[in-house]
Amino acid sequence: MIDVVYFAWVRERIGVPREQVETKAATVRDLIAELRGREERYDLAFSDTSALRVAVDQTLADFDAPLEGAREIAFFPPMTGG
Amino acid sequence: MIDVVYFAWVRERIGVPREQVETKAATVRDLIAELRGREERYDLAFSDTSALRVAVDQTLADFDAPLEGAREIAFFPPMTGG
Amino acid sequence: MDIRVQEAAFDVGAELNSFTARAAGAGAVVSFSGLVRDVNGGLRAMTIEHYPGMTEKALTEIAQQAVTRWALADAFVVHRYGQLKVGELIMMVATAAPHRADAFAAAEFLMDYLKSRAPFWKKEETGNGADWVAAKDADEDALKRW
Amino acid sequence: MDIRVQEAAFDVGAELNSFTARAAGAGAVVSFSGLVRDVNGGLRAMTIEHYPGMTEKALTEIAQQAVTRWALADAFVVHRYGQLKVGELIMMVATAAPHRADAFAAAEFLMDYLKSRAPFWKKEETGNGADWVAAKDADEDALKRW
Repeated sequence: MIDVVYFAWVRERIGVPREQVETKAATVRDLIAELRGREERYDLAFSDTSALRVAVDQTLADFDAPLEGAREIAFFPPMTGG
Repeated sequence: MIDVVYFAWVRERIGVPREQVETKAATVRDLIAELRGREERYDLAFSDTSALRVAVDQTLADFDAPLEGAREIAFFPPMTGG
Repeated sequence: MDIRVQEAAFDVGAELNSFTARAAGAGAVVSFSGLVRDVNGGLRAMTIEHYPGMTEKALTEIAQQAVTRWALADAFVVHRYGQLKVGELIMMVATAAPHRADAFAAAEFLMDYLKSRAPFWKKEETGNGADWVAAKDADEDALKRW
Repeated sequence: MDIRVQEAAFDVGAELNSFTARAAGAGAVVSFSGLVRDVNGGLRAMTIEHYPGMTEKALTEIAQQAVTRWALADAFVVHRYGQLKVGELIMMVATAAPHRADAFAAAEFLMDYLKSRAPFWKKEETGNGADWVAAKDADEDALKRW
Protein backbone atom coordinates (compact mmCIF):
# COMPACT_ATOMS: atom_id res chain seq x y z
CA MET A 1 0.00 0.00 0.00
CA ILE A 2 1.23 3.41 -0.93
CA ASP A 3 -0.22 6.87 -0.23
CA VAL A 4 -0.89 8.82 -3.40
CA VAL A 5 -1.55 12.57 -3.07
CA TYR A 6 -2.67 15.09 -5.67
CA PHE A 7 -2.46 18.88 -5.81
CA ALA A 8 -3.95 21.75 -7.82
CA TRP A 9 -5.73 20.70 -11.05
CA VAL A 10 -4.51 17.12 -10.71
CA ARG A 11 -6.43 16.92 -7.42
CA GLU A 12 -9.48 18.52 -9.03
CA ARG A 13 -9.50 16.13 -12.00
CA ILE A 14 -9.05 13.04 -9.87
CA GLY A 15 -11.55 14.30 -7.30
CA VAL A 16 -9.72 13.36 -4.12
CA PRO A 17 -6.68 14.91 -2.42
CA ARG A 18 -5.25 11.63 -1.18
CA GLU A 19 -5.87 7.89 -1.45
CA GLN A 20 -4.22 4.61 -0.63
CA VAL A 21 -3.29 2.49 -3.61
CA GLU A 22 -2.51 -1.22 -3.64
CA THR A 23 0.18 -1.60 -6.26
CA LYS A 24 3.12 -3.71 -7.36
CA ALA A 25 4.35 -1.00 -9.77
CA ALA A 26 8.14 -0.80 -9.87
CA THR A 27 8.42 2.84 -10.90
CA VAL A 28 6.38 6.04 -10.91
CA ARG A 29 5.79 5.52 -14.64
CA ASP A 30 4.35 2.04 -13.97
CA LEU A 31 2.08 3.44 -11.26
CA ILE A 32 0.76 6.06 -13.69
CA ALA A 33 0.01 3.34 -16.26
CA GLU A 34 -1.87 1.34 -13.62
CA LEU A 35 -3.92 4.35 -12.50
CA ARG A 36 -4.77 5.35 -16.10
CA GLY A 37 -6.20 1.88 -16.63
CA ARG A 38 -8.52 2.23 -13.66
CA GLU A 39 -10.95 4.99 -14.58
CA GLU A 40 -11.33 7.81 -17.07
CA ARG A 41 -10.63 10.55 -14.51
CA TYR A 42 -7.15 9.11 -13.97
CA ASP A 43 -6.62 8.67 -17.69
CA LEU A 44 -7.51 12.33 -18.16
CA ALA A 45 -5.38 13.63 -15.31
CA PHE A 46 -2.30 11.69 -16.47
CA SER A 47 -2.76 12.08 -20.24
CA ASP A 48 0.13 14.56 -20.58
CA THR A 49 2.95 13.73 -18.21
CA SER A 50 5.03 16.63 -19.55
CA ALA A 51 2.56 18.87 -17.66
CA LEU A 52 3.08 16.90 -14.44
CA ARG A 53 5.67 16.75 -11.71
CA VAL A 54 6.12 13.98 -9.17
CA ALA A 55 7.54 13.80 -5.67
CA VAL A 56 8.53 10.55 -3.96
CA ASP A 57 8.42 10.87 -0.16
CA GLN A 58 8.29 14.67 -0.47
CA THR A 59 11.30 15.00 -2.73
CA LEU A 60 11.03 15.87 -6.43
CA ALA A 61 11.71 12.79 -8.56
CA ASP A 62 11.77 11.50 -12.13
CA PHE A 63 9.03 9.34 -13.64
CA ASP A 64 11.59 6.54 -13.69
CA ALA A 65 12.09 6.72 -9.91
CA PRO A 66 11.67 3.31 -8.22
CA LEU A 67 8.75 2.90 -5.79
CA GLU A 68 10.40 0.29 -3.58
CA GLY A 69 10.33 1.52 0.00
CA ALA A 70 8.41 4.67 -0.89
CA ARG A 71 5.48 5.64 1.32
CA GLU A 72 4.04 8.70 -0.39
CA ILE A 73 3.85 9.61 -4.07
CA ALA A 74 2.59 13.10 -5.03
CA PHE A 75 1.42 14.27 -8.44
CA PHE A 76 0.99 17.94 -9.29
CA PRO A 77 1.49 20.54 -12.05
CA PRO A 78 4.66 22.67 -12.29
CA MET A 79 4.92 24.83 -9.20
CA THR A 80 3.96 28.51 -9.18
CA GLY A 81 5.05 29.89 -5.83
CA GLY A 82 6.63 33.21 -5.04
CA MET B 1 35.63 84.74 -8.72
CA ILE B 2 34.76 81.09 -8.37
CA ASP B 3 33.75 79.05 -5.31
CA VAL B 4 36.08 76.13 -4.67
CA VAL B 5 34.92 73.45 -2.23
CA TYR B 6 36.80 70.49 -0.76
CA PHE B 7 35.63 67.27 0.84
CA ALA B 8 37.06 64.42 2.91
CA TRP B 9 40.88 64.27 3.04
CA VAL B 10 41.20 66.99 0.39
CA ARG B 11 39.37 69.33 2.77
CA GLU B 12 41.59 68.21 5.65
CA ARG B 13 44.84 68.75 3.73
CA ILE B 14 43.82 72.17 2.44
CA GLY B 15 42.43 73.14 5.82
CA VAL B 16 39.23 74.87 4.70
CA PRO B 17 35.95 73.47 3.37
CA ARG B 18 35.34 76.31 0.92
CA GLU B 19 37.01 79.43 -0.44
CA GLN B 20 36.61 81.97 -3.17
CA VAL B 21 39.34 81.98 -5.79
CA GLU B 22 40.19 84.75 -8.21
CA THR B 23 41.29 82.95 -11.37
CA LYS B 24 41.52 83.23 -15.12
CA ALA B 25 42.16 79.47 -15.50
CA ALA B 26 40.45 78.05 -18.59
CA THR B 27 40.04 74.48 -17.34
CA VAL B 28 39.95 72.50 -14.11
CA ARG B 29 43.49 71.32 -14.87
CA ASP B 30 44.69 74.94 -15.17
CA LEU B 31 42.99 75.81 -11.87
CA ILE B 32 44.78 72.91 -10.16
CA ALA B 33 48.13 74.14 -11.54
CA GLU B 34 47.42 77.65 -10.20
CA LEU B 35 46.45 76.35 -6.77
CA ARG B 36 49.52 74.08 -6.55
CA GLY B 37 51.69 77.13 -7.15
CA ARG B 38 50.17 78.99 -4.23
CA GLU B 39 51.17 77.04 -1.13
CA GLU B 40 52.52 73.67 -0.11
CA ARG B 41 49.19 72.44 1.32
CA TYR B 42 47.63 72.78 -2.15
CA ASP B 43 50.63 71.17 -3.83
CA LEU B 44 50.28 68.23 -1.44
CA ALA B 45 46.51 67.89 -1.83
CA PHE B 46 46.70 67.93 -5.64
CA SER B 47 49.92 65.93 -6.05
CA ASP B 48 48.13 62.83 -7.37
CA THR B 49 45.13 63.78 -9.49
CA SER B 50 44.39 60.10 -10.19
CA ALA B 51 43.24 59.98 -6.54
CA LEU B 52 40.93 62.96 -7.06
CA ARG B 53 37.51 63.59 -8.55
CA VAL B 54 36.10 66.95 -9.58
CA ALA B 55 32.59 68.34 -9.91
CA VAL B 56 31.74 71.50 -11.82
CA ASP B 57 28.54 73.10 -10.56
CA GLN B 58 27.65 69.90 -8.70
CA THR B 59 28.07 67.58 -11.68
CA LEU B 60 31.01 65.16 -12.03
CA ALA B 61 33.43 66.46 -14.66
CA ASP B 62 36.80 65.77 -16.28
CA PHE B 63 39.98 67.65 -15.46
CA ASP B 64 39.74 69.12 -18.96
CA ALA B 65 36.31 70.63 -18.26
CA PRO B 66 36.17 74.37 -19.08
CA LEU B 67 35.59 76.79 -16.21
CA GLU B 68 33.83 79.48 -18.23
CA GLY B 69 30.49 80.25 -16.62
CA ALA B 70 31.11 77.82 -13.73
CA ARG B 71 30.28 79.03 -10.23
CA GLU B 72 31.38 76.14 -8.02
CA ILE B 73 34.24 73.67 -8.43
CA ALA B 74 34.51 70.78 -5.96
CA PHE B 75 37.53 68.53 -5.34
CA PHE B 76 37.27 65.27 -3.45
CA PRO B 77 38.51 61.66 -3.35
CA PRO B 78 36.60 58.80 -5.04
CA MET B 79 33.24 58.43 -3.37
CA THR B 80 32.49 55.74 -0.79
CA GLY B 81 28.76 55.87 -0.13
CA GLY B 82 26.31 53.02 0.34
CA MET C 1 17.64 30.71 9.52
CA ASP C 2 13.91 31.17 9.76
CA ILE C 3 11.51 29.40 7.36
CA ARG C 4 7.78 29.87 7.79
CA VAL C 5 4.75 28.64 5.84
CA GLN C 6 1.57 30.17 7.17
CA GLU C 7 -1.99 31.14 6.33
CA ALA C 8 -1.87 34.35 8.37
CA ALA C 9 -0.84 37.70 6.94
CA PHE C 10 2.58 39.05 7.96
CA ASP C 11 4.05 42.52 8.41
CA VAL C 12 6.92 42.90 5.93
CA GLY C 13 8.38 45.88 7.83
CA ALA C 14 8.32 44.14 11.19
CA GLU C 15 9.89 41.03 9.62
CA LEU C 16 12.64 43.11 8.00
CA ASN C 17 13.33 44.87 11.28
CA SER C 18 13.68 41.68 13.26
CA PHE C 19 15.76 40.00 10.53
CA THR C 20 18.04 43.07 10.41
CA ALA C 21 18.42 43.08 14.20
CA ARG C 22 19.45 39.40 14.14
CA ALA C 23 21.89 39.95 11.25
CA ALA C 24 23.24 43.37 12.21
CA GLY C 25 26.89 42.29 11.99
CA ALA C 26 26.49 41.43 8.34
CA GLY C 27 26.54 44.86 6.74
CA ALA C 28 24.25 44.14 3.78
CA VAL C 29 20.60 43.06 3.91
CA VAL C 30 18.41 42.38 0.86
CA SER C 31 14.69 41.68 0.96
CA PHE C 32 12.23 40.64 -1.72
CA SER C 33 8.50 40.67 -1.24
CA GLY C 34 5.80 39.54 -3.63
CA LEU C 35 2.25 40.89 -3.67
CA VAL C 36 -0.95 39.71 -5.35
CA ARG C 37 -1.08 41.67 -8.60
CA ASP C 38 -4.15 42.14 -10.78
CA VAL C 39 -2.44 41.78 -14.16
CA ASN C 40 -5.47 41.78 -16.47
CA GLY C 41 -8.02 43.49 -14.24
CA GLY C 42 -10.94 41.68 -12.62
CA LEU C 43 -8.96 39.49 -10.19
CA ARG C 44 -11.19 38.83 -7.18
CA ALA C 45 -8.95 36.59 -5.13
CA MET C 46 -5.95 34.33 -5.30
CA THR C 47 -5.86 30.96 -3.57
CA ILE C 48 -2.54 29.34 -2.83
CA GLU C 49 -2.37 25.60 -2.27
CA HIS C 50 0.74 23.91 -0.95
CA TYR C 51 2.06 20.49 0.05
CA PRO C 52 2.37 20.53 3.86
CA GLY C 53 5.58 18.85 4.93
CA MET C 54 7.27 18.99 1.55
CA THR C 55 6.95 22.78 1.40
CA GLU C 56 8.92 23.37 4.61
CA LYS C 57 11.46 20.72 3.54
CA ALA C 58 11.97 22.27 0.09
CA LEU C 59 12.26 25.83 1.44
CA THR C 60 14.74 24.75 4.11
CA GLU C 61 16.89 22.96 1.53
CA ILE C 62 16.84 25.98 -0.81
CA ALA C 63 17.75 28.37 2.01
CA GLN C 64 20.53 26.11 3.27
CA GLN C 65 22.00 26.01 -0.23
CA ALA C 66 21.92 29.81 -0.38
CA VAL C 67 23.54 30.19 3.05
CA THR C 68 26.36 27.81 2.11
CA ARG C 69 27.00 29.11 -1.39
CA TRP C 70 27.14 32.82 -0.47
CA ALA C 71 28.38 32.49 3.14
CA LEU C 72 25.28 34.31 4.38
CA ALA C 73 25.03 35.53 7.94
CA ASP C 74 21.32 34.64 7.82
CA ALA C 75 18.38 33.91 5.54
CA PHE C 76 14.64 34.22 6.01
CA VAL C 77 11.62 32.96 4.06
CA VAL C 78 7.93 33.38 4.81
CA HIS C 79 5.26 32.20 2.34
CA ARG C 80 1.51 32.30 2.78
CA TYR C 81 -1.16 29.87 1.59
CA GLY C 82 -4.95 30.09 1.52
CA GLN C 83 -7.05 32.90 0.09
CA LEU C 84 -5.44 36.29 -0.60
CA LYS C 85 -6.83 39.53 -1.99
CA VAL C 86 -5.28 41.87 -4.56
CA GLY C 87 -2.44 43.91 -3.02
CA GLU C 88 -1.84 41.46 -0.17
CA LEU C 89 1.65 40.16 0.55
CA ILE C 90 2.20 36.61 -0.69
CA MET C 91 5.72 36.00 0.50
CA MET C 92 9.06 37.49 1.45
CA VAL C 93 12.69 36.42 1.47
CA ALA C 94 15.59 38.21 3.13
CA THR C 95 19.34 37.60 3.07
CA ALA C 96 22.20 39.10 5.06
CA ALA C 97 25.87 39.02 4.06
CA PRO C 98 29.07 41.01 4.55
CA HIS C 99 28.96 42.22 0.92
CA ARG C 100 26.05 43.47 -1.13
CA ALA C 101 26.76 41.31 -4.19
CA ASP C 102 26.36 38.14 -2.10
CA ALA C 103 23.18 39.34 -0.42
CA PHE C 104 21.65 40.22 -3.82
CA ALA C 105 22.72 37.01 -5.55
CA ALA C 106 21.48 34.83 -2.71
CA ALA C 107 18.08 36.57 -2.64
CA GLU C 108 17.67 36.13 -6.40
CA PHE C 109 18.72 32.48 -6.15
CA LEU C 110 16.20 31.92 -3.33
CA MET C 111 13.44 33.50 -5.39
CA ASP C 112 14.26 31.56 -8.55
CA TYR C 113 14.27 28.23 -6.72
CA LEU C 114 11.25 29.06 -4.59
CA LYS C 115 9.24 29.91 -7.75
CA SER C 116 9.85 26.59 -9.47
CA ARG C 117 10.92 24.10 -6.81
CA ALA C 118 8.78 24.78 -3.74
CA PRO C 119 5.36 23.07 -3.90
CA PHE C 120 3.00 26.03 -4.12
CA TRP C 121 0.22 26.45 -6.69
CA LYS C 122 -1.73 29.62 -7.35
CA LYS C 123 -5.34 29.74 -8.49
CA GLU C 124 -6.83 33.02 -9.68
CA GLU C 125 -10.52 33.79 -9.40
CA THR C 126 -12.04 36.33 -11.77
CA GLY C 127 -15.56 37.09 -13.01
CA ASN C 128 -15.04 34.33 -15.61
CA GLY C 129 -14.32 31.61 -13.07
CA ALA C 130 -11.19 30.27 -11.46
CA ASP C 131 -8.01 29.07 -13.14
CA TRP C 132 -4.70 27.63 -12.01
CA VAL C 133 -1.81 29.91 -12.88
CA ALA C 134 0.43 28.29 -15.51
CA ALA C 135 4.14 28.02 -14.75
CA LYS C 136 6.26 30.28 -16.95
CA ASP C 137 9.09 28.92 -19.09
CA ALA C 138 11.07 32.01 -18.03
CA ASP C 139 10.87 30.89 -14.39
CA GLU C 140 12.21 27.44 -15.24
CA ASP C 141 14.91 29.00 -17.44
CA ALA C 142 15.94 31.33 -14.60
CA LEU C 143 17.30 28.30 -12.70
CA LYS C 144 19.92 27.66 -15.36
CA ARG C 145 22.02 30.62 -14.34
CA TRP C 146 22.85 29.20 -10.90
CA MET D 1 10.00 58.65 -6.11
CA ASP D 2 11.35 59.57 -2.69
CA ILE D 3 15.00 60.61 -2.18
CA ARG D 4 16.18 61.61 1.27
CA VAL D 5 19.57 62.62 2.68
CA GLN D 6 19.41 63.02 6.42
CA GLU D 7 21.40 62.95 9.64
CA ALA D 8 18.62 61.27 11.64
CA ALA D 9 18.30 57.52 12.01
CA PHE D 10 15.47 55.83 10.07
CA ASP D 11 13.33 52.75 10.63
CA VAL D 12 13.99 50.32 7.77
CA GLY D 13 10.79 48.36 8.48
CA ALA D 14 8.56 51.43 8.60
CA GLU D 15 10.15 52.71 5.38
CA LEU D 16 9.61 49.35 3.65
CA ASN D 17 5.99 49.27 4.80
CA SER D 18 5.19 52.75 3.51
CA PHE D 19 7.05 52.12 0.23
CA THR D 20 5.16 48.83 -0.23
CA ALA D 21 1.82 50.54 0.48
CA ARG D 22 2.57 53.18 -2.18
CA ALA D 23 3.71 50.56 -4.72
CA ALA D 24 1.20 47.81 -3.94
CA GLY D 25 0.08 47.41 -7.58
CA ALA D 26 3.59 46.50 -8.64
CA GLY D 27 3.81 42.91 -7.46
CA ALA D 28 7.55 42.81 -6.68
CA VAL D 29 9.43 44.90 -4.12
CA VAL D 30 13.18 44.68 -3.44
CA SER D 31 15.00 46.48 -0.65
CA PHE D 32 18.67 46.81 0.17
CA SER D 33 19.95 48.21 3.43
CA GLY D 34 23.52 48.83 4.49
CA LEU D 35 24.73 48.83 8.10
CA VAL D 36 27.94 49.98 9.75
CA ARG D 37 30.10 46.87 9.94
CA ASP D 38 33.15 46.39 12.12
CA VAL D 39 35.31 44.51 9.62
CA ASN D 40 38.60 44.36 11.53
CA GLY D 41 37.35 44.86 15.09
CA GLY D 42 37.90 48.04 17.06
CA LEU D 43 35.67 50.37 15.02
CA ARG D 44 34.38 53.07 17.37
CA ALA D 45 32.37 55.17 14.98
CA MET D 46 31.89 55.99 11.32
CA THR D 47 31.47 59.54 10.12
CA ILE D 48 29.87 60.17 6.75
CA GLU D 49 30.51 63.44 4.97
CA HIS D 50 28.53 64.50 1.91
CA TYR D 51 28.18 67.35 -0.57
CA PRO D 52 24.87 69.06 0.22
CA GLY D 53 23.04 69.93 -2.97
CA MET D 54 25.05 67.66 -5.24
CA THR D 55 24.12 64.59 -3.18
CA GLU D 56 20.37 65.04 -3.68
CA LYS D 57 20.94 65.88 -7.35
CA ALA D 58 23.11 62.79 -7.97
CA LEU D 59 20.72 60.43 -6.13
CA THR D 60 17.71 61.83 -7.99
CA GLU D 61 19.46 61.36 -11.35
CA ILE D 62 20.48 57.79 -10.49
CA ALA D 63 16.96 56.91 -9.33
CA GLN D 64 15.37 58.48 -12.40
CA GLN D 65 17.64 56.42 -14.62
CA ALA D 66 16.61 53.26 -12.76
CA VAL D 67 12.90 54.09 -13.00
CA THR D 68 13.14 54.72 -16.75
CA ARG D 69 15.36 51.78 -17.60
CA TRP D 70 13.36 49.13 -15.69
CA ALA D 71 9.89 50.74 -15.90
CA LEU D 72 9.70 50.81 -12.12
CA ALA D 73 6.45 51.61 -10.35
CA ASP D 74 8.50 53.45 -7.73
CA ALA D 75 11.97 53.88 -6.24
CA PHE D 76 13.19 55.03 -2.84
CA VAL D 77 16.57 56.08 -1.46
CA VAL D 78 17.48 57.27 2.03
CA HIS D 79 21.12 57.88 3.02
CA ARG D 80 22.41 59.20 6.32
CA TYR D 81 25.38 61.44 7.05
CA GLY D 82 27.11 62.42 10.30
CA GLN D 83 28.34 60.09 13.02
CA LEU D 84 27.09 56.49 13.12
CA LYS D 85 27.85 53.61 15.46
CA VAL D 86 28.55 49.96 14.61
CA GLY D 87 25.34 48.16 13.64
CA GLU D 88 23.48 51.34 12.73
CA LEU D 89 21.71 51.64 9.39
CA ILE D 90 23.63 53.79 6.89
CA MET D 91 21.24 53.74 3.96
CA MET D 92 18.46 51.92 2.16
CA VAL D 93 17.15 51.66 -1.38
CA ALA D 94 13.87 50.09 -2.49
CA THR D 95 12.43 49.36 -5.92
CA ALA D 96 8.99 48.20 -7.06
CA ALA D 97 8.21 46.61 -10.42
CA PRO D 98 5.72 44.23 -12.01
CA HIS D 99 8.42 41.52 -12.31
CA ARG D 100 11.04 40.43 -9.84
CA ALA D 101 13.96 40.50 -12.29
CA ASP D 102 13.40 44.23 -12.93
CA ALA D 103 13.05 45.06 -9.24
CA PHE D 104 16.29 43.18 -8.45
CA ALA D 105 18.29 44.64 -11.37
CA ALA D 106 17.15 48.20 -10.61
CA ALA D 107 18.08 47.86 -6.93
CA GLU D 108 21.55 46.54 -7.81
CA PHE D 109 22.03 49.32 -10.37
CA LEU D 110 20.99 51.93 -7.78
CA MET D 111 23.47 50.52 -5.27
CA ASP D 112 26.35 50.31 -7.75
CA TYR D 113 25.87 53.92 -8.86
CA LEU D 114 25.20 55.21 -5.37
CA LYS D 115 28.47 53.63 -4.13
CA SER D 116 30.69 55.32 -6.71
CA ARG D 117 28.77 58.30 -8.08
CA ALA D 118 26.96 59.88 -5.13
CA PRO D 119 29.19 62.29 -3.15
CA PHE D 120 29.51 60.50 0.20
CA TRP D 121 32.76 59.80 2.00
CA LYS D 122 33.19 57.51 4.98
CA LYS D 123 35.71 58.00 7.75
CA GLU D 124 36.35 55.23 10.25
CA GLU D 125 37.51 55.89 13.78
CA THR D 126 39.39 53.15 15.65
CA GLY D 127 41.73 53.07 18.62
CA ASN D 128 44.55 53.88 16.16
CA GLY D 129 42.97 57.11 14.93
CA ALA D 130 40.65 57.99 12.10
CA ASP D 131 41.00 57.14 8.40
CA TRP D 132 39.03 57.83 5.26
CA VAL D 133 37.72 54.64 3.70
CA ALA D 134 39.41 53.98 0.35
CA ALA D 135 37.20 53.41 -2.68
CA LYS D 136 37.34 49.82 -3.95
CA ASP D 137 38.27 49.01 -7.53
CA ALA D 138 35.52 46.37 -7.41
CA ASP D 139 32.94 49.10 -6.82
CA GLU D 140 34.14 51.09 -9.82
CA ASP D 141 34.25 47.91 -11.91
CA ALA D 142 30.69 47.06 -10.89
CA LEU D 143 29.44 50.01 -12.96
CA LYS D 144 30.69 48.43 -16.18
CA ARG D 145 27.94 45.82 -16.23
CA TRP D 146 25.17 48.39 -16.68
